[in-house]
Amino acid sequence: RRYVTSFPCPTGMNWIETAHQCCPQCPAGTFLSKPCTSPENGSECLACPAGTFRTQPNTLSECQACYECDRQAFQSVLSNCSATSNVACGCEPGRFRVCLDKHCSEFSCRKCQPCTGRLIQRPCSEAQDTLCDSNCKPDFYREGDECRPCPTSTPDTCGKECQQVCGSNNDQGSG
Amino acid sequence: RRYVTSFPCPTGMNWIETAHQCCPQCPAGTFLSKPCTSPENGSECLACPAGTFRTQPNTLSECQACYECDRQAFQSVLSNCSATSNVACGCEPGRFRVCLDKHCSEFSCRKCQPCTGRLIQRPCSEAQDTLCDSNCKPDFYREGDECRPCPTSTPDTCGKECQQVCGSNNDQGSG
Amino acid sequence: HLPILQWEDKRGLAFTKNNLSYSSNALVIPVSGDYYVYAQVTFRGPIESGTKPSSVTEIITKVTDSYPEPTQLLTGTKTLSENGNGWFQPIYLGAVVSLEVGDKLMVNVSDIKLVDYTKEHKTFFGAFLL
Amino acid sequence: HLPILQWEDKRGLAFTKNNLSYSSNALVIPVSGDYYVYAQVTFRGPIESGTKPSSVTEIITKVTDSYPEPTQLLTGTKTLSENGNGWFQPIYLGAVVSLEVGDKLMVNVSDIKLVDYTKEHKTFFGAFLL
Amino acid sequence: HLPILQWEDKRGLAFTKNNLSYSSNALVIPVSGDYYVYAQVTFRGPIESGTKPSSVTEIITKVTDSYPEPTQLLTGTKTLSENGNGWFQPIYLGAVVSLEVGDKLMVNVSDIKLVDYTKEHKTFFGAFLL
Repeated sequence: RRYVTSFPCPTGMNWIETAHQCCPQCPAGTFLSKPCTSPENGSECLACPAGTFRTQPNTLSECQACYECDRQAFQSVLSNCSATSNVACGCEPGRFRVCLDKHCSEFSCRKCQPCTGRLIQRPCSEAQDTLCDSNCKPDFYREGDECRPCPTSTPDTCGKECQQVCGSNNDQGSG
Repeated sequence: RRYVTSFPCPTGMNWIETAHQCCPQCPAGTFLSKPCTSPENGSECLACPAGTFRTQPNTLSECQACYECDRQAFQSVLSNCSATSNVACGCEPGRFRVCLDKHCSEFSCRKCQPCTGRLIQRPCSEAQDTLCDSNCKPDFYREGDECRPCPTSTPDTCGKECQQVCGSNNDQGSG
Repeated sequence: HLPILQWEDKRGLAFTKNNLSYSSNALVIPVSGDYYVYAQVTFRGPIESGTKPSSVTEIITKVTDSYPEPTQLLTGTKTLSENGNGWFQPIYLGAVVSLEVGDKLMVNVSDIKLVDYTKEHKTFFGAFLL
Repeated sequence: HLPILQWEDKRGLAFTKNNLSYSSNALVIPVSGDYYVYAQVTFRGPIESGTKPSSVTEIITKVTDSYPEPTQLLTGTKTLSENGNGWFQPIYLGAVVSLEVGDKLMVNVSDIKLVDYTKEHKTFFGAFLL
Repeated sequence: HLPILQWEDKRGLAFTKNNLSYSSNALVIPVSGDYYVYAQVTFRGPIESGTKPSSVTEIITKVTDSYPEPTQLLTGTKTLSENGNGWFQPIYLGAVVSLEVGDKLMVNVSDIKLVDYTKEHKTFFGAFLL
């Protein structure tokens, strides 16, 4: 039984079974359309058709199909697929990545939290949600874990917290 | 077209299609490596290779692969796989079986509950969790569905329940 | 052992040919060789009882004259996390196995009451010689 | 009827040969016979809308000149119990069916918006003559 | 890259023939052609740690001398919603792919600790030439 014997080819060349010899690799961005007839003359390489790519020199008979960004899941294209590189996907503005696994090969794009009534410690980015300051902005009082704007006119709905924060400035204010 | 006709063989013998005759069964722990050439002379049987077994006399061409106990799920080996029997798995000490189906062919090993502050009605076993006594041990008072040890010194954190159970013995104890 | 499913082998999409016959709940192998054996069972529930089974299992087994016990060839086991009332769970299994003439192939399930037998394209079973 | 999926038939891992051709969303059968037909659809969601569909369904159907309505060959239906934001659910179907020359095979899904079309190795469809 | 599964290729139901050999965790293709490649991995957990992975993934990949990077052929990704203690999740993949002599087929998984290796009929991998 004949075992697969692939003779070590010099660098830059691969063993082509059908041609039974080593042939030069096709450059990245192309694929092997016709193997070389002898190592001296070159392999016939064609450019990857639109929508496909090869990032490395190769002797493959087709290029890899580009991935697509998941527009319905609010992904955006960071860089388009080219003959030598796959598409790169990120999140639409105002969203950040939530990775599904350690390698983040799959991720969803969640809305950045708005930090209403708080200062922004660290703005939302591709990789992380906005980090809100723990205490409220001036003229905002705390209610539960939310920050509410001080009421402009009727201070009576103003609870203890609200009094403490907003009460003082109402005294000085007109009204 | 010839349909499969398996002539009834005498007990202890099976019809072997390739040999077109009845051959003696190989004993448990072995498999049929070469069928008999005539019912009189015996079948060639080989011992099941390591990691395989046959619990019954047979004329099969290979033995069954042993199962493995799920060590990562805290299963333990009750009895190793032998040529004539599959591995038997149980739970590591301090754990009991939670069957996944009626036949318990799949089960996980959960930690036995510790009955802190209670008497053990029935100890934890392979098949069942520990059964704790419903009321608390002496010197333990009930809080929710837990039994707490009576505080040794400062009885003031001692609520109503605690007073009832622990209060009495403090009076007698050295103050 | 787990209950064995019964199959329709003539009407609709069902058929047997090349001597691969169906009798007493089993496909009977006419010729020794390597077969791609496959089956899908759609489970559905709960059946009013409200008690939800914690898992469903489908097993393709082989029975042979040369051994008194069935051999489990392929198994699909899935725990159920659907809590709502109606749930559906299809399990597909398929692989190449070496079979001898006269071997019988059957499909066992954890609970026959949970099998969706209502449509032939939801639960099916077959094999072909390579 | 349920929406029909469109497929890439030339680029990357996709290919057609032996006259099994792909046109207007269907595989066209060149020669009558028994075919092993298979398809996997990876569903993913939810799409922000928050409303989670209770289930996803994939159906391989056959359209033939000899009958005005499509025939459902294989169906996979799964209820969803994931509540978190992102969920993934692959459904694989495969079986042997008898087909006539000219028959067309298609894949229908319960909701096209939930199909993960982003990577060719997650959602695929094919058939081969036995 | 994701961890690669190792396989038993001789004992029990496992076998290789027609020169399709198994070496260093891969099936080695002896003859160029179209193959139906399939694999099922049963995942189970959690392993006490309580931290439940949000998803499990199985990928059948191809490694070839003609390209320095592995190619992902088939992928099954499922999010997990089971919260109880023990859960099981089988993922089956299968399709026709064009392979060259010398190509190597492997199965990668998201987390090897979650693979149920205890019974040969729950996790399996194979291929056959059409």
